[in-house]
Amino acid sequence: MNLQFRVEKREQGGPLFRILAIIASILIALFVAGFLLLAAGVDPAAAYLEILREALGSSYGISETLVKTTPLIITGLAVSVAFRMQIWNIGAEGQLYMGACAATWVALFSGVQGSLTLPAMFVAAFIAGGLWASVAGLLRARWQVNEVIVTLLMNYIAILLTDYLIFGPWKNPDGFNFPITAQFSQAARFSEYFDSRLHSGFFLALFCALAIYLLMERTIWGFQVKAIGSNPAAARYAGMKTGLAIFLVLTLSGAIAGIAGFSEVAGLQHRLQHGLAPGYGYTAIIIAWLARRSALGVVIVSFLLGVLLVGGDSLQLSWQLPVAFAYAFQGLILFFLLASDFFINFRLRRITEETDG
Amino acid sequence: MVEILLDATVRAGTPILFATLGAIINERAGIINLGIEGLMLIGALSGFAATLASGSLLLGVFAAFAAAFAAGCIHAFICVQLRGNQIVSGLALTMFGIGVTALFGRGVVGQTIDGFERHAVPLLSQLPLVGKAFFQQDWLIYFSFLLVFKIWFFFYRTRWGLELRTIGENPAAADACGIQVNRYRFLAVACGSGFVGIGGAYLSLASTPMWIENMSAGRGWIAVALVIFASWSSFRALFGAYLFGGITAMQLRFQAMGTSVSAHILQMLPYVFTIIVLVISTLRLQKGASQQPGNLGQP
Amino acid sequence: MPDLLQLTHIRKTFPGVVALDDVSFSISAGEIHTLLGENGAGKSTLMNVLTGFYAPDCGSLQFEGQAVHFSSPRDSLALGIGMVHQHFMLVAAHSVFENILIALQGIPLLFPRQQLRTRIQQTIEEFSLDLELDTPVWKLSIGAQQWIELIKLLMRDCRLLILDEPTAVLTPQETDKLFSVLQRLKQQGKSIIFISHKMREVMEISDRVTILKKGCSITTLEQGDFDQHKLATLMIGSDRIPEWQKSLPFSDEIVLEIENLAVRNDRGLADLDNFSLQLKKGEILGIAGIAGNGQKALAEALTGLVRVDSGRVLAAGVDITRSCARNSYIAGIAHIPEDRKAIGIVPDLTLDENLILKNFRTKRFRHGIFQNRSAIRKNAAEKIDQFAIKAGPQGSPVRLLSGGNIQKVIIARELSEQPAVLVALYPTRGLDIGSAEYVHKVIADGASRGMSTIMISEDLDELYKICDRIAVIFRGRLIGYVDPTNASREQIGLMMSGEVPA
Amino acid sequence: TSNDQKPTTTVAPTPAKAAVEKQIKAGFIYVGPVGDAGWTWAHDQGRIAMEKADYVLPSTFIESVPEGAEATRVITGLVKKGHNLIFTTSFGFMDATLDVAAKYKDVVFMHCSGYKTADNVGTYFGRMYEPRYLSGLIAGKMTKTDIIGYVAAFPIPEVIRGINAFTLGVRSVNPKAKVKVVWTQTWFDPGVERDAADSLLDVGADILTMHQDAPATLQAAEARGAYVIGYNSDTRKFAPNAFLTAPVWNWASVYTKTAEEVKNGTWKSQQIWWGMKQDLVRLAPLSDKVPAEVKALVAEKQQAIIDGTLIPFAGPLKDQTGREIIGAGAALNDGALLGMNWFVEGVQGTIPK
Ligand SMILES: Nc1ncnc2c1ncn2[C@@H]1O[C@H](COP(=O)(O)OP(=O)(O)OP(=O)(O)O)[C@@H](O)[C@H]1O
Ligand SMILES: Nc1ncnc2c1ncn2[C@@H]1O[C@H](COP(=O)(O)OP(=O)(O)OP(=O)(O)O)[C@@H](O)[C@H]1O
Ligand SMILES: [Mg+2]
Ligand SMILES: [Mg+2]
Repeated sequence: MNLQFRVEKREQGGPLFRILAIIASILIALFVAGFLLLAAGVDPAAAYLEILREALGSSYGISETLVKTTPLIITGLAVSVAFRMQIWNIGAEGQLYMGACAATWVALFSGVQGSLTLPAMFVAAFIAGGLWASVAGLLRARWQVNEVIVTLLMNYIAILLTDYLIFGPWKNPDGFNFPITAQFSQAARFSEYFDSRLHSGFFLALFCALAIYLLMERTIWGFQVKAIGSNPAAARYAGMKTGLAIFLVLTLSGAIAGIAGFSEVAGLQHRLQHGLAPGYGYTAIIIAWLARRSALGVVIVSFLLGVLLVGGDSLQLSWQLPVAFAYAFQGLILFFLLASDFFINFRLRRITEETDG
Repeated sequence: MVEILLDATVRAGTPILFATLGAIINERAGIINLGIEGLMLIGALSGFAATLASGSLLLGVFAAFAAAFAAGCIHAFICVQLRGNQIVSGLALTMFGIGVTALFGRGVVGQTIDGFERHAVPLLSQLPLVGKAFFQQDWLIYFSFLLVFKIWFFFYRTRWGLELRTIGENPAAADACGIQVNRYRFLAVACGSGFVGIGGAYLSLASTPMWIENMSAGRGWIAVALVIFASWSSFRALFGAYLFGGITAMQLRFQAMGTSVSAHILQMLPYVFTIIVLVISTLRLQKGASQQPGNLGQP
Repeated sequence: MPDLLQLTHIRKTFPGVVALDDVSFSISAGEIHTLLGENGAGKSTLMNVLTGFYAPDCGSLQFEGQAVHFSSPRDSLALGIGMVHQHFMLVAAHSVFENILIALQGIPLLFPRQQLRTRIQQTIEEFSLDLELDTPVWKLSIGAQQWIELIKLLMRDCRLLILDEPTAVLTPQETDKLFSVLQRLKQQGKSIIFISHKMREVMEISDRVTILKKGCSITTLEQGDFDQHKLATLMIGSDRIPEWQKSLPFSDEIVLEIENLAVRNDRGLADLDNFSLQLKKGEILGIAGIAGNGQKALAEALTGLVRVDSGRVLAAGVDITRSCARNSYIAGIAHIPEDRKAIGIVPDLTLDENLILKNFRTKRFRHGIFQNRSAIRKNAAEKIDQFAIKAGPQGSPVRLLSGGNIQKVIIARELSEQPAVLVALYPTRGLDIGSAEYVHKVIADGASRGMSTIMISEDLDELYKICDRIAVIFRGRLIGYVDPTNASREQIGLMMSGEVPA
Repeated sequence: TSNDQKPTTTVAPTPAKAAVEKQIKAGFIYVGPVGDAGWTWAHDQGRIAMEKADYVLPSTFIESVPEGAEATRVITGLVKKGHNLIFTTSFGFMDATLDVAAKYKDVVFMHCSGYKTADNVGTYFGRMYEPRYLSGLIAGKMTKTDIIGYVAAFPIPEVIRGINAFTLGVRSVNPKAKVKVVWTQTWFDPGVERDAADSLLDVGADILTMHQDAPATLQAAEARGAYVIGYNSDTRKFAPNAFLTAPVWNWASVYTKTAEEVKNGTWKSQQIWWGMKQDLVRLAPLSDKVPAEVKALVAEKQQAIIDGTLIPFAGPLKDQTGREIIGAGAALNDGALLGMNWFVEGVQGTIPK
């Protein structure tokens, strides 16, 4: 007897099946990552417990998790907006930086003051992030230039541009020539809550999620985006301007990522400095993919990753594991989620055959 | 001066060249690999660690190939066998590579080895201008020249190469011709990844003989972009990688020669340039026959 | 004489579809065996099972009396079974040489280039074909591509050749050439499975005919036991066909005029070349032609989907040559596309959403920027009722509907704004007789209301049945008009191969 | 090393004022990996030396902490795990240190290289320009091409000060010599640093020095047969032939002293800026390649600096453009040194504005 498997497309599995598969793959990823931890000399069970305790075990932990979740939600939404149209925005990181730069400009150099400051910063960040992404949007819409690579490369440019500003023209004059801008005035900062670092940016993020939900699910524009994303040929046939929509969607996506930059400088840093976003734009891609189409999904997944990242810090504190370990962990989870996707969509059927010539 | 600049260009371009060649092999088989950055790191670390342990550079290069090959198998398995999303899987591979090398690299940080040394090719190294840059280099660079040619030869003059191209273009047609599509694809992704690993090893064995966390510093992404620039041809990959290396080398030399342009702005040049080149090559592709493998990215 | 290949009780299902249900079938050495059946009867699927492309759910295969099991085309190739697929298995970017090379077996890793080229060239000359080895395949016509597929099989020395609808892309003259090649192969003792919808071809070449209907093999007839009429009745069965009648004759008012239209495809070849046409109000104008002669480009140029290089399109006197898809629709041109799943619907959206795909912007379906969900639902309910669409549960994606129902969704949507012109591309392809008749009826009803239709079809019978006039297209040019009431098939056939009537 | 590998059970921090004698549980925030053979490694040597005191409990370090808002959480984490003395060893941790310090008044914070203090936040740094000046003497004496290459990270005052002091040292013995500067815009990227070093060698430099944390410049010099002066710590193993010396850090002096003060309850917020006199900065032993008379010169000048008779930034000083900054008989004050953003005469390079 000879065992063989054949792959077949599965009939629709229910959402329950889907959720079970996701949970199972996270568990398997935890299990496998356990071996990595063991290899690094760390007891996995204790480590996992520590992650949860750190991120969710105290009001401080929860507030920190929400602080971390904030930029993840916003950039996750940004990427997922483009993702709906099968457009990959790998450049949320750079767009975030540009948003932060624009917000900083308003706060420090524009002369806007008082209660108008924050709204003006918001608008500036929105526009700057959007403009930055619109370059990729234009290239993609007009000449089919691969947006993955353009957005990716523009991350490097955005970060260098930010460096240029903080090392050069925007350097704090009273800062002994160190590469940071001056601190924002009180009017350019978000309020903080519960004696923690939790700031209004979190609520801004939730608001963005709601707005994106309405835009995508309820408006005629969202309808177009859905149609183009699902079948661009049919959308074109139905008279939709796919090029324009691609341009707008990428621009919108960048604009949202720009808001994340605004939220980070207004809520946390209160100035522009190096190391603004340790890879949020990249984590956002995972978030958007995991959440598929749902804005609510983005919020949930961002929170889960927030737990992982904040809890992951404790691995460093207690076991001195490198920060990058959290990356390996995310990578593993993704691998198993990808694998589970397969078992959601397909099934293996065993074929038995008689052995003969 | 030109001679020196060319030399610096070749040395800065070589790691990217290996990575681009590896990525081309992946994409020729129809699989996009965004895990290049992670694979380079895996290659850099394992190459360095193996050389440190054994004292043999050759063993280091083999270890880099093998480790990246193994990591490439994960991507291959997900994309080929499980038909998973190639972009997400590639990103996951990059993250995994960054994380795992940071974790396991801690033991060898701060150590050093004797890296690859230059060996002049008799006669040829005396050539004006190009002699030093191309014929007074280390073995890995000579290997990269060979690889460029071999890859072209493989794709255009051997049956396997033809079969692999067929798979990348139209897997159903390949299947109908009795080609074992999945096996080929899997091998192509894994081998391509292995060459990317050698690119990483060039960093840790030749450029700067040491291991440092995240030492590839974005070169993998450049390689991903150069694949399109090279329109999937190994010779154009060589050209692209050196062009990028040249601009990188040039911006530091601008400073050394004394210019007043901000270093930050100069450092943007390679990226801006890559984008421009990408646009131009995309336009060119659309005009003529598309060189892009027809089935690229399809699960 | 023992059968070369025997299939027994084959069953093959796709999710939700039983494509083959208990099919038995056999072929002996040195015969040409025709497989006949409606669209979707399962012919291609059966052949794919036979070559190992698909694995059957149950049933068995015997080759020369030995039970065999194919897990991929490799296994069948090893036994000398080769197939020309309905959808060609060529690599467009490769040259002719590479495409043939890839199919050859036992080529060493480092192949002797020159020697192989000579061998291939010889085969090409042996069958006096006109092929240049270094041309990339995408530059070739569909007919030439078919020949490459055939050479692949010939070079491979197959014992059993399977040709899935080869003549659909050939002119009658090319068909004759193909048939003479087939006869020669038969004399060499090879077996051939031939699939076609064209009765005359079947009559001409078949030694035996097997009829497939809805995934079952009904019967196999020897030569002499069948005639065209008998085959047709067996194939179609005795389903009752709804009656329809076109009432009004069309007027002389011209609603659409095409002047010297030229369209190039993205590879720079001319799809339409100096094409002119006039459409009258209430008329059903058929476009006859062999697939790939510019029909699709014509439909897409009219509906604003491709860029027109030169020439003009006038709708009711207004120049719409460079308008986009949306404007053409607004200008009153509706379009039933060829590939309904690929461009006719957005498969992941619901039925309701697909029904408003083109007019989602109209006031009726929105409040400001927001969609008016209740109006959309109401519209869907009306359309489902009016066009007798068998819809799934509310909110499920439209891709789950059957092919016929998807076609109804498209038609319902296209006709909902009362268009002046309907461009229908193969609207009944893949539909069962009942559904096809329904489509004809809708078109005829439309004509009675004054809608003009351009009906593009390969099926001459269909054109004869419903058209007021037939225009023949060849290589992107209009060859001429014929009147279906007094033109013979032969006459149209000649025109389809490019001969301008005297 | 003695660093703690077990999860620590939380010890409530004891109030600083209450106990005169107390145990020190120190935490260190590093910007790079401890194995960088550079900045972080030097700090870690200081940490290990500090742990030798019997009132110092095993200390904790966190490496590769991103600068910016992330650091706040990591520092808070250390505090929450019961650390009562925290050293943050990079400029970018300044805001984070002050933020956390404002919440935890009982913990002592020491921030390296910053300029902001609070009641419980002090700063510390060293006058690295003193040994830089000395190393300049060696370079000035030993260069043949009169071109010396300087691979520099970022144009901040600390780095500029080092370049200027070095150049003053060079030109005090060799007025014809020029110092060429290439900015890498990174503290730590071996590839870029190597390229930068090569680019300087390509324009004729025969001696290199650097303000970088990776040893790539040393490797470049070794490979091309040039001389090199290192930085941070004694890393001659990366360039056995090329290495001449290196201005190095001896953080143990600050760390041990601070721990002792905190233990005794005598610690007060202050801005420490120590030089060779307090042994916070040193010149690594000179290699055999340095001629004897140069060695003697360096020894003499070193003593003069420690005695306060030689002040590197004493006038007359001219900037790059030849404009006089300060006349003879005067010297730059600490404020001018801390905010330095101009090059002295003899430097070839630009400071981005
Ligand atoms: N890959 C597939 N997945 C799902 N259903 C399929 C697939 N291939 C074929 N079918 C279905 O199986 C049935 C038989 O299809 P098949 O292609 O064999 O028909 P056919 O007789 O060749 O028709 P035609 O004359 O149009 O070529 C159809 O209902 C078709 O929709
Ligand atoms: N991918 C699919 N998943 C689930 N159900 C499907 C799928 N494809 C088809 N079906 C269901 O299977 C049934 C048969 O589909 P098929 O397309 O073969 O219909 P059909 O017999 O050709 O009908 P029609 O005459 O309308 O074309 C339909 O009820 C359809 O809803
Ligand atoms: Mg078929
Ligand atoms: Mg059907």
